[in-house]
Amino acid sequence: MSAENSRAAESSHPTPALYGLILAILVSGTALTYFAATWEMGIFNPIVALTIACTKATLVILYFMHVRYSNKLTIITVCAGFFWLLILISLSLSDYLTR
Amino acid sequence: MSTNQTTAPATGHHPAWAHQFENMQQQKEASSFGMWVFLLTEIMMFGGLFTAYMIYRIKFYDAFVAGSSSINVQWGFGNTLVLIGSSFTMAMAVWAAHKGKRMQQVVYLVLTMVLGTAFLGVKAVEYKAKYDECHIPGQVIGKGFNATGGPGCSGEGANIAEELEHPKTLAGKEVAGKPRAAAEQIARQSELFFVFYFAMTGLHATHMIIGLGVLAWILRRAWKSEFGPAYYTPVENFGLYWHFVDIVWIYLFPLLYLINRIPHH
Amino acid sequence: MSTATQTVMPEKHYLNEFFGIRSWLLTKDHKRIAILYLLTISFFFFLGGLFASLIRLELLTPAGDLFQSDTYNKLFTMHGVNMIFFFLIPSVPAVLGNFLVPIMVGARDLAFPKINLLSWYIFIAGAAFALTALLYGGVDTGWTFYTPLSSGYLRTPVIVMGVGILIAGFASIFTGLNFIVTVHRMRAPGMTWGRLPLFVWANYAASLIMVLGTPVLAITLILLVLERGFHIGIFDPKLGGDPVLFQHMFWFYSHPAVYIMILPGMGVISEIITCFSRKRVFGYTFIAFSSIAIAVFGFVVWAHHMFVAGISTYSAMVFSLLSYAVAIPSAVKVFNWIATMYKGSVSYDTPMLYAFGFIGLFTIGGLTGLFLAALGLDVHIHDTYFVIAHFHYVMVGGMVMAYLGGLHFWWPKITGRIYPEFWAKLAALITFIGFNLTFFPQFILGYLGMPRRYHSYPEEFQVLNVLSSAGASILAVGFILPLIYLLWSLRYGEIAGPNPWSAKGLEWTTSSPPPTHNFDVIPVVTEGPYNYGDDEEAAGVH
Amino acid sequence: MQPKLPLFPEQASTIAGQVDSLYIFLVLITAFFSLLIGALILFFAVKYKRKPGRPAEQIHGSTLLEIVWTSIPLGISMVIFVWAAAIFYHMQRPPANAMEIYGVGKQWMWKFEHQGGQREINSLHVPTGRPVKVTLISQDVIHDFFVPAFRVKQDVLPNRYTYTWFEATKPGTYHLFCSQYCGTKHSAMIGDVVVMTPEDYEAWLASGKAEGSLASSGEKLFQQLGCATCHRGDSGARGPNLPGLYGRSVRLTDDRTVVADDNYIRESILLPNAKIVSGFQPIMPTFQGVVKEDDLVQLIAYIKSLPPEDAGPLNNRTSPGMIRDSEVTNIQKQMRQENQDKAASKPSGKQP
Ligand code: HEA
Ligand code: HEA
Ligand code: HEC
Ligand code: CUA
Ligand SMILES: [Cu+2]
Repeated sequence: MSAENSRAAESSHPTPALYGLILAILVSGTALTYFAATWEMGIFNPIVALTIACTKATLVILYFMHVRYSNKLTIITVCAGFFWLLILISLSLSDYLTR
Repeated sequence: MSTNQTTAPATGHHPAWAHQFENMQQQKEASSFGMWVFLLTEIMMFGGLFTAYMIYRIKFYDAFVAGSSSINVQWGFGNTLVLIGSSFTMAMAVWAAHKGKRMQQVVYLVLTMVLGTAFLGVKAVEYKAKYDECHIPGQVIGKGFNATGGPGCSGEGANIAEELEHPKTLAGKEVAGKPRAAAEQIARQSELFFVFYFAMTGLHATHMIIGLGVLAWILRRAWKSEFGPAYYTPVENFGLYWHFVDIVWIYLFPLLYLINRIPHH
Repeated sequence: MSTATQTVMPEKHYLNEFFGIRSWLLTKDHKRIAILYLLTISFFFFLGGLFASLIRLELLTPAGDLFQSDTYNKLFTMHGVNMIFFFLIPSVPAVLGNFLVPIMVGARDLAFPKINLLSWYIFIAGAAFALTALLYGGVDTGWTFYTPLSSGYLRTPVIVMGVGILIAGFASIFTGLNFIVTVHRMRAPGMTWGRLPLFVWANYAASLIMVLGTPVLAITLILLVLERGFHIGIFDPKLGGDPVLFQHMFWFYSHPAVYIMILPGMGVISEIITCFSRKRVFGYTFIAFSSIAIAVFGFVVWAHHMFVAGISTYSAMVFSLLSYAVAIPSAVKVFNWIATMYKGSVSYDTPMLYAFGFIGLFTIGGLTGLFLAALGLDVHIHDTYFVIAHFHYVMVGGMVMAYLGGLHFWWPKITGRIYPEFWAKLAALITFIGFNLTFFPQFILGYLGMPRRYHSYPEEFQVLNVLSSAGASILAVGFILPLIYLLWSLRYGEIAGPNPWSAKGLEWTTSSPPPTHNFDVIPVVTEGPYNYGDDEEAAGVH
Repeated sequence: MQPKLPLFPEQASTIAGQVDSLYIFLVLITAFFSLLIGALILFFAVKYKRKPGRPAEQIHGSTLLEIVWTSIPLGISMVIFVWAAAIFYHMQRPPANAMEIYGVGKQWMWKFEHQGGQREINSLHVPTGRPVKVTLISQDVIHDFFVPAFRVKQDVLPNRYTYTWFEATKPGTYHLFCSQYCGTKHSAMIGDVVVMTPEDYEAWLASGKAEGSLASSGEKLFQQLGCATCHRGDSGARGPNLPGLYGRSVRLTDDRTVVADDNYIRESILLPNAKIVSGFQPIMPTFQGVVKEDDLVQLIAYIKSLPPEDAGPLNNRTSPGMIRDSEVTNIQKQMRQENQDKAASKPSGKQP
């Protein structure tokens, strides 16, 4: 197809060492979430938990799922998924939080 | 419309090459993009559940905390590690396929399978515990939902109401237990938490089971040396699916197990 | 066009290359799968039409004297479910889209032919559930399945029906997925985005909705089935659930779904108008992007179905405002079509008649959508016949007309034969008249306050109801006629030749019917779509 | 009498005229665009009918035109939006002096209760010239209160109160429809709205046999159900003192504040522990399954009828911390006992 698409796909791939590093970060992220939940932070508890979860998810998407190394279309697809999810959640909540 | 004609430039005849594609490159790109679009639908499917969860969690916060605290966080924590591990082995399997290392690929796939099965095993243990505790929503399965100490409902956290009645120390402060009426009300409402607990982990587990089935098929093909640097799209696409299921769990763990785990005695 | 008579059928094409029932049931050819879908949804259309006829029969008299009220409730539910999920949603995409999208982008097939076949089987499985529910007496939830009525109160096979729709939803997801990937990855050399036919753009936009919206319907139905099956309160207030949440989740899919039901039709109209005006389309980019805009904006207006359902005043206002945003791209399309006719060379072939019908009726239907999106006004007309009239104008007057127009337009391509022109024109005319007589009175009924889903009604509404029922009987004739003459033409129709309309577009460059792999060699595209004009004189088309 | 084929329902409320004006405006717009488009199609079809020797003239488009036909509809629709939103806003906010009527919907009938205690089934009597606020609740599924002559419609939910209001202008009898599909006899869930002059209305009220006003029935219930044991004015009360509660904002234990409206009071009775008033213990037992929707309506009417005793500081109707934690269990035991006694003496309403 168009040159732009085929360009990046093959060129670089992450190495096992990088995978190992990601694994280590993910494991420590999990531990961190757990400890964060045992800390009284009020409203920040869920925020911290979700921030860590999002970071972990992003790492998985970027490295394990190779999005970092793939074409724009894939990136747009991923972003669209989260964008639509955001529409669903935020507009539903817009009703519940203003009733 | 005037059209020039070219002859189809089929680059080599790989056995996996499907007629509708011009070449393997196009086939690979189409399959991988197809997988991503499929994952898009998955995001929205889980998204519906997350939305409903979010709304009820805001509305019945106490009940969600009570329900969440009654499930065993160790199992959930361990399972998170197991699943992350399986994601890692899966990524390695794709890497091995890409590098054409057949034996490594097979080993990593087997490891992924073992970890995935372990995850489901733990899940089964957890479900069993919930069953014994009468925490399965509705009045159809087992003895029916009962979080206020029903007969024959055993398990440490089975009686959520009683749990709530105990006075406790929260971050150093003495906090009175909930009066019976309040405790019972919250315990009853925690059924809604368990609805989401089972719906979300259940849908996730269904994905795992389907995933393991596909994995077995991939493993077979890997064993028969069907994948190599030239063609490993199925491994790669399955990897995407598997990582997605992992990501869902990354969210489920804090949302279901860790709503509020501030220690108390 | 008279040259068509001399042409002969190609020796080998997708219809005669393989024979036997197996060659159909195991086919991976997108064209054959389109035919399978055509047969299936035609069945459901007439079934739904049968229910509609019974509804109109009951409503002839104010007293509910023909059927029991439960029976009537089942009738409109089965009518709505059949028509929406088993006819209109798959209509243009799964039949015409399936047949044409690969050819139009210059591919040999869709990206995933097996998934395409699978989608048809899934559809059949869903249909089997729906028909089972029907055999067990049918369900009476209304096509909207509102809780807690559907989950806790009715004693009909709601679960079976819910599962049927759930399954059929996946068929739609797979069709959408296939289209998206095909459009992105399978375009012939030179087929840039700016050269894609507008029909492809429209189906692409509809596919986005299928892929992003349908899963939410799936999970909503799963929750509904769980609630009903296990007596757990998710939407049922008895356990603290919120029935309005069901509505949010249902409409998050079902509003965008109405654009699944119109976008592909709009694509058909763009093809027909250009061909029979022999003109390039006016404002290509604007029509193309308005499809995408409709698909995207369509996702942020869903609560306009819930203005009086107990949502907050604030969010009602937000959703109303956004509903107007989604109306603008539709307006853009309408004006561009009209402008395309300007200084064209217009002929009145049947597809063009349907296109005229579409533009007029869709305009009325769409503009009455503005009434419904208007907060203070919707309070009065919500859940009245005004809504019924609105959506039949857009769905029957719009999409069904477009579907029929498209079916006639591409019939020569699909079957290799031409339908009888006289009968076709007559049917189009009858449909137009019957349609307006059926549904125009319903606007007035609605404003007068006649609620929908009423089995009996106060006497003062009778005159308008009789008019409507009379119209429906005319409409029925208009729909049965094509069934007859299209079947007839399969055997006796004139042989069409590759391009009976002298139309532009890759689909007209192959033989009719096309060969199994569409093109002997993949074409290289060197020009935009609708390039009517430059070679017009030379080709001797008048 | 009505003409044979009317186009509008009777205009019998103050809002009806406004809604109709907006409707007519929209009809005109629709007529304009439909005729314009219909006429253009016909005109182009005839004028540019295919003729040998006159090929089509190719035009690609015009950005200017696109801008025009994007912005004109946009402008028109914004006018519609603002106009309609203004009417809606007005509809959503009952005037403070509105007379209150409670409506309960159930499969398949309507029940209304007037402040004076008059009850009616499938009919609703209202006076002209006075805003009437109808507070609605359903006992089972979702219904919808629809009076075409007033141009009002509101879904009736099973889990919380919804409201609608109108001011009738013209005596007469009008349709009341249930316009949310609610099962078998949805189309039979209809009734009459009888609009009367204020004098006739007073006479009607007087003739109706009421067992006492809503508030007074509510007061009786308040005593019977034992609410008064906790909700008292004296300093030893275990629950907050209720006079003056309605419409005030209440501070909760988690520092949120909520306005005490009908839904809040309803929730306080059915799910007392959902929102705990700051300074109190969550000891109030639930009355779910004990009080029916009709009773709730009366209780709420009673609580609303209590005048504010004095303009005390917000929420400080009794001083907080009246009960020591150690007392809680005892109180609860006592409460449960009392409730059981009561349940034994009087068969309560059906469990849902
Ligand atoms: C094909 C299906 C389809 C389509 C395309 C539409 C299009 C639109 N619909 Fe419709 N609708 C339905 C199918 C559809 N609808 C169905 C099935 C229901 C009922 C469901 C149920 O309850 O059972 C419904 C119900 C419905 C409601 C809820 C009513 C109620 O229950 O109270 C509303 C409210 O806002 C609405 C609005 C709109 C709007 C604003 C558009 C717009 O997209 C229309 C845009 C088009 C135009 C505006 C016309 C062209 C423009 C011009 C000619 C230029 C002039 C334009 C301006 C001045 C702006 N629709
Ligand atoms: C694609 C969508 C679609 C289509 C095409 C139609 C087509 C028609 N519809 Fe329907 N309709 C809906 C979608 C659709 N409808 C929906 C979603 C609802 C809401 C349901 C709900 O409230 O839940 C509804 C509701 C609805 C009502 C309101 C019922 C009520 O609220 O009480 C009415 C009433 O007049 C009606 C009439 C008609 C008529 C006369 C046609 C005509 O156009 C039909 C004409 C076709 C025929 C007449 C077929 C001809 C064939 C035969 C008669 C013979 C059959 C024989 C064989 C099987 C061989 N429809
Ligand atoms: C055991 C004592 C007790 C009984 C009996 C009781 N309540 Fe209460 N009620 C309380 C307490 C304590 C609170 C404050 C804590 C809370 O919000 O739950 C309260 C709160 C309320 C509130 C909210 C008041 C505010 O200030 O916001 C209302 C309304 C109410 N009760 C009504 C009733 C009604 C009506 C009944 C009888 C049907 C009743 N109560 C019976 C103890 C009781
Ligand atoms: Cu009650 Cu319809
Ligand atoms: Cu809509």
